[in-house]
Amino acid sequence: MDFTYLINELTKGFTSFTWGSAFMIAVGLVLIALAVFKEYEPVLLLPIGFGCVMANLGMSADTGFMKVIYDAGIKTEIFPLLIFVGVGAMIDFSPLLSQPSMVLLGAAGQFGIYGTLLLALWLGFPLNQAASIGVIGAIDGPTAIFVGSKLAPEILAPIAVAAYSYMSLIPIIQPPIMKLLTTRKERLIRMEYSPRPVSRLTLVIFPIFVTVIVSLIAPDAAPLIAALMLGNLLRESLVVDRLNKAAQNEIINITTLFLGLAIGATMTAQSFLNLETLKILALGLAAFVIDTVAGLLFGKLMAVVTRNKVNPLIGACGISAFPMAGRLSAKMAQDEDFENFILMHAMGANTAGQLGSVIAGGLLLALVSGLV
Amino acid sequence: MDFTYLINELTKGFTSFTWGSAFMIAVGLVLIALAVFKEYEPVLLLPIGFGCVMANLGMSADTGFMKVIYDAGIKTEIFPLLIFVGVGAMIDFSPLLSQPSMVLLGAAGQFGIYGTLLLALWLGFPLNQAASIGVIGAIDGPTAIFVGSKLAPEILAPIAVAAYSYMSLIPIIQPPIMKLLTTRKERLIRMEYSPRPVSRLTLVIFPIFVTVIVSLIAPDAAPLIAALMLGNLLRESLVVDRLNKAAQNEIINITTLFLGLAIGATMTAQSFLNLETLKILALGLAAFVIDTVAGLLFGKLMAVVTRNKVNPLIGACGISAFPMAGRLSAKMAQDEDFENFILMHAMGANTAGQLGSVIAGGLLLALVSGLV
Amino acid sequence: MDFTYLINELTKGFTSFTWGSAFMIAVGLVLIALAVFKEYEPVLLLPIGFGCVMANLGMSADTGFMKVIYDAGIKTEIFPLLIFVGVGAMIDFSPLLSQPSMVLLGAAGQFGIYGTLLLALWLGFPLNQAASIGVIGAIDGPTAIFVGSKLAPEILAPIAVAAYSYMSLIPIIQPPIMKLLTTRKERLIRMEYSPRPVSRLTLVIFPIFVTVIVSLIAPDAAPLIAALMLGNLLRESLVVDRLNKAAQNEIINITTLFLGLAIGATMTAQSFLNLETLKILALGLAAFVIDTVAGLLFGKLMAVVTRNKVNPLIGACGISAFPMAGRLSAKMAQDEDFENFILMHAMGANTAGQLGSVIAGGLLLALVSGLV
Amino acid sequence: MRELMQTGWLITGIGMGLVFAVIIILWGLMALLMKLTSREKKTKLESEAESDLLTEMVFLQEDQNDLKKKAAAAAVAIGLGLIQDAQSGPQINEQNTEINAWQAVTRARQLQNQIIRGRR
Amino acid sequence: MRELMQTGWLITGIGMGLVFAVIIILWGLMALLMKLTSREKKTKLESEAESDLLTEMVFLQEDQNDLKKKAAAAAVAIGLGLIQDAQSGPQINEQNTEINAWQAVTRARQLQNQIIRGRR
Amino acid sequence: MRELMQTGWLITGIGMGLVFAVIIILWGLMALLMKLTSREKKTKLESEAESDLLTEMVFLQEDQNDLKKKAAAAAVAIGLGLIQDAQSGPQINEQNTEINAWQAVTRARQLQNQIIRGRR
Ligand code: NA
Ligand code: NA
Ligand code: NA
Repeated sequence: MDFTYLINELTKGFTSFTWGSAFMIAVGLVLIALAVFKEYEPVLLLPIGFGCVMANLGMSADTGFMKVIYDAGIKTEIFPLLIFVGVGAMIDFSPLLSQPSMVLLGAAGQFGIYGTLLLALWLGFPLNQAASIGVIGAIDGPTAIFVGSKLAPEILAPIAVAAYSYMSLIPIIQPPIMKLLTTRKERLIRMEYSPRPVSRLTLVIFPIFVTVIVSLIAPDAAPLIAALMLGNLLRESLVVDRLNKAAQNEIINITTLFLGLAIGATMTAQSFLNLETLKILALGLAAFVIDTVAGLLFGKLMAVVTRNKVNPLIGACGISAFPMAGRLSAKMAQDEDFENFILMHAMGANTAGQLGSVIAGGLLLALVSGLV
Repeated sequence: MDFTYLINELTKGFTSFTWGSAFMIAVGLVLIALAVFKEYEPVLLLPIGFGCVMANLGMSADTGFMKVIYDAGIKTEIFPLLIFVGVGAMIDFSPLLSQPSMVLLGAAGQFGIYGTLLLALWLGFPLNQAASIGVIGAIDGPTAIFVGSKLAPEILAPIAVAAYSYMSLIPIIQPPIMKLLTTRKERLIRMEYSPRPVSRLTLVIFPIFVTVIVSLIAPDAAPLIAALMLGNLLRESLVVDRLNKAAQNEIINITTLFLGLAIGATMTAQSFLNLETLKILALGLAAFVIDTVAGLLFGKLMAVVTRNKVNPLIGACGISAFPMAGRLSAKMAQDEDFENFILMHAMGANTAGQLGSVIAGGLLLALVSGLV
Repeated sequence: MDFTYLINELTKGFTSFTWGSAFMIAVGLVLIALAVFKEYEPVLLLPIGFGCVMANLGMSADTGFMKVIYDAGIKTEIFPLLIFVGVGAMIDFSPLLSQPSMVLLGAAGQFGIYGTLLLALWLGFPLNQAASIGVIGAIDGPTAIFVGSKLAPEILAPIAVAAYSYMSLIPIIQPPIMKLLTTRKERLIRMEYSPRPVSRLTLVIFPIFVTVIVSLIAPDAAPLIAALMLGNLLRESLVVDRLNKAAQNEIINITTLFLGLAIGATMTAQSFLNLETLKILALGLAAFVIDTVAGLLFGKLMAVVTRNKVNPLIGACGISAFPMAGRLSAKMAQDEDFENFILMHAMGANTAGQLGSVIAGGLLLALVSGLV
Repeated sequence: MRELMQTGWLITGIGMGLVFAVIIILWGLMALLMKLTSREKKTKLESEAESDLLTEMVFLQEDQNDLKKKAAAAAVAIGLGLIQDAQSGPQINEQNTEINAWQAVTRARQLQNQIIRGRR
Repeated sequence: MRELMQTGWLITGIGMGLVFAVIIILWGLMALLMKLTSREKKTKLESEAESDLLTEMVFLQEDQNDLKKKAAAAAVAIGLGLIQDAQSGPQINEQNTEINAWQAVTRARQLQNQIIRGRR
Repeated sequence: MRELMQTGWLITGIGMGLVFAVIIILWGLMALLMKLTSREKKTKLESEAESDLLTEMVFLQEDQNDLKKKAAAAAVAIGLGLIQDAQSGPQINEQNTEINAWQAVTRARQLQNQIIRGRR
């Protein structure tokens, strides 16, 4: 009988526990607290936080059952794609289709990706990591995880954490920028809303055409756009109610739980507690700010071009962050004038941002794979 | 910096796109249109069609995330079996149990399997492929995929597409044959329906006994019959409501979506666009016709033997294609005489066809494995 | 053409069928009958029974699709953990939190683990097998499967079958012991129930703290306790209703079905029909008895210490077997006195037993890994 | 080629022969099963109802929400007389006492279909 | 370093250029789609309702329970006037005839939000 | 053999000792937790209701169907007085003001069980 081994075995929980582990558990607890008591994106921050706690209690994504989940879902890219099938099934593109020009705002809200990439390069990150950090500026979880896990899996955890944490902080990050960059007069602009009816045929054709066009021009974005548009087709076809419900419920709920846990389980003290992580978190914030600024400036441009028929606030929805950003812009307009309802326009710009983010993420992947 | 590579990377979507890809995307769009606007088996044709579109935009089952899904579900045989668990949970065998002689029609409706096998051999297909093509005549998706993926995975896509497309066309394929082969007098035959009550004990014992007997006689059909009967036992046991609902909802819905996508993702231009595919599609149609003819002739035989107590129309339900074929026969009888209700008899023959198809598929697998 | 091979192929179902197979199929049928007609843990005994039938018809966990399921769920430890996520989401710890001293009963109810280990050693089992048999005394399916599959996968089937079968027989096993060891006067003891309100903060903090503490002291129990407490956190956080429902429905239902089938599929005649199995089944029963006796004696001790403020019957709930044991104790008390409601105290002790079982299982794993 | 066709005919003969053999065995089994259990009076409908009660008792405490839903749905359905209609699918046992009930329901559904078809 | 930054600027230029290019193509596609299908009168709401009927017919026999639930829920919702409120989300088609209806509903929700916010 | 049994007794001693140790630590933790949070007045029921409201707000636009169902179910349940009964499971907080309520409900359920058992 080997008592030394026995004692090691019985105390291994403590001997492998470090100050770093304790700190990271505290980080996990903060994420959980934000989820539970502040309701900041709880369906993601709670699993990420719990995964982080587990990772620093010996259950990291490098070993055991969490590795099984990580390998099955993140390495294969399946989890972000399944989430996109569910998200697609929840998106209504008719506000966008009835006002096609709104789609431009979805392009403007992607400047943060490249601005952050440049900042990251300037701070000394190699190109693949800089691009992965930049993709936080897509402000869309599945896109960030899909691109990040392909270009720089070693920094996937901080990227995902930044993406989801700041996304949950949108109601805190965006308003000051929106007030700073727009005048009260601009915020008071009312937008006409006499939507053209969107036929079922249009709603069915749209996701298919988008899949074909985006897959041809940005083939690296093909899986993301195909998953998103498959979900939307399930929704708009109106003939596969069972599949539509499965996408919006079972598939997205189960995947979200395990995606969150798996991301959290990569947040071990060894891999997370370093200066790079802090830099990435700072750059992520920059990405959100640059995106919002670019979106608002483009919104102001549209206001000028259309002679005040566009409220610049909806520029801030082009960043993606569907559907929070859309609601926030509408709320900001109402805070100035209780009778000013721009929600439909904001949702149009917001869904455009969703499309723009996926396209920009795919193009970035192609460009960087081509240059690294 | 390698600009040539960059340009290649950015244009790879177009350079790898061929006329064949365009044609196959059009095929995918036709399948989607049939699903959405004609409601022909939409839960399967829509995913297959979308999978076909994806396959020809670079997301085929040979690579990336679709390969992950294909390998996890089709190669392991898991998907067709899971679908059978759900189908079993949806089948009520009591119409069959209260009229056991109906089960004979489930044997007659399998001649199409062997007729098509002979035709395929005659057209020059090797035995394994001929048998796989023949199994389209099982007129049952999971059986066709299960047998086809074991005997000739290289032609699985056209087999699955034929099986599901023609199944959705049953209301167009069968009626002319039914009218041609039966007289108005025969179609007017009313069938007595005084069902003996089927006890719960019978309904519980039946799936278990079928599993044991079929597994012994046709061990290659064992997984299929076991999955089907497991689902039915979950249903009839009345004590595992949670599992029964999971089988009828979560399990079958999620599997159906991914099975369809995975099958569709094998339909690349390279593998699908050739003369063989056309032959297989033609042979598949033959299989449906031969099955229906054989079923109807056997129905007429039963009408003679029973002295016009059996309406020959229910012979057409023995082909399987549960539950469409059953409803169609009942509808045909009512079209002649509004007060003639043979739905219960038709459903009995139809569930018998389901059993017969699985048994015939398993026996075919054994015979061909033994002879190849 | 090779006729010998053909005949072999067509008769292989019968030639590989033995008296042992027939006997084991009968065992499977008995399990199914217990599930269907006696409603003894039907959601587990029905799949286990059907898996057993399948295993002895050529569909065992050693080959084909059942091996795929076994490898994906049992070898990776994922299935018991997923079930625990669902169980955790169903447990309400507030009865325990409002009467913390009840937790002691959860420790007392684990003596059966070690008593059985000693008996098994005495009967000649090697240490790893003896410990696996002992863990039947955890009286908790996922814990038994988790520990058993790590220490002695070769005897996992009888362990799981014993665990679930006896658990379903709790209403038959416990009452005579309870009557034997307690006096009528003891059973009549009424327990005060003026619960302190349990705040939401407490309910949220509790699962996290338990995860941290248990993972540090008994790291081998970490995955089990983390899964259980993750589920409970999903429940008590009140902000992730989608994930909570997914855990309580989709996740646990699907997993339960496949876990049962996979366990049943290991019950082939070769591996199950031997003297060891009989010994394990007998030892499993001993484990249940020893657990109950120890729990009741500790309950009597608490009655003495608290001067008859604790009804010893609730000691029998410390064995785990959540939630049957808790309900049974409450029922026993009411059978003596219709107005004596101790359900809340019983559920407190019962949830304590759930915690105790996981902790004891993890410690056992550590001790035996350290000594083998 | 000729040999292959011969093999094909052989497979067809053995295959269809075996299919009929298995199906005839199933026929016998089903007839036997029905004969053996015909004494049992309890129909599926009754036992189902009873079992539902038991199930609901068992799950009373775990699935409060679910139960609540079921109860609410059932209450409404009863109130609106919907249950009668909704259960008239291919399960035959509900109607096993009178043929007229089955025929009546079937005709009603048929009429309904025609109405909807007309709309289409 | 300098070279890397140059690469970065290059990527930025090409990347944002292509994003705008793709988005402008989508704009054209969407405008074209809306133009081509504008003749079609049928709105989504109507076809949805019709399709629901058909779907329910098709699934009548498989999904009795589900149908029963839907029917019960619908009945209650109608009775309580809930459908009007529940469907007033971001789907615009319901309100496409009168702007006032949309504004009215939106304001009502806004008031409701304020009440709840006040509670918080 | 003897040595193995000795090991067994050792494992038993250490194992049960550690189980009790961990459980006693949990006891302390729980007592401490209850003490620290006892000042917080808000009970679970209240916060649950409030949170539900918030959740429904957040998901208002995504889950219209779901909301509709919930609303309908809730309406019916209230109407029929089912909510009271359905929530009377092992969650104790609803009854934390009066013991009588708990006992009354428990007795009612007990009677109900007896009735059903009688039927069986
Ligand atoms: Na963006
Ligand atoms: Na067939
Ligand atoms: Na225990």
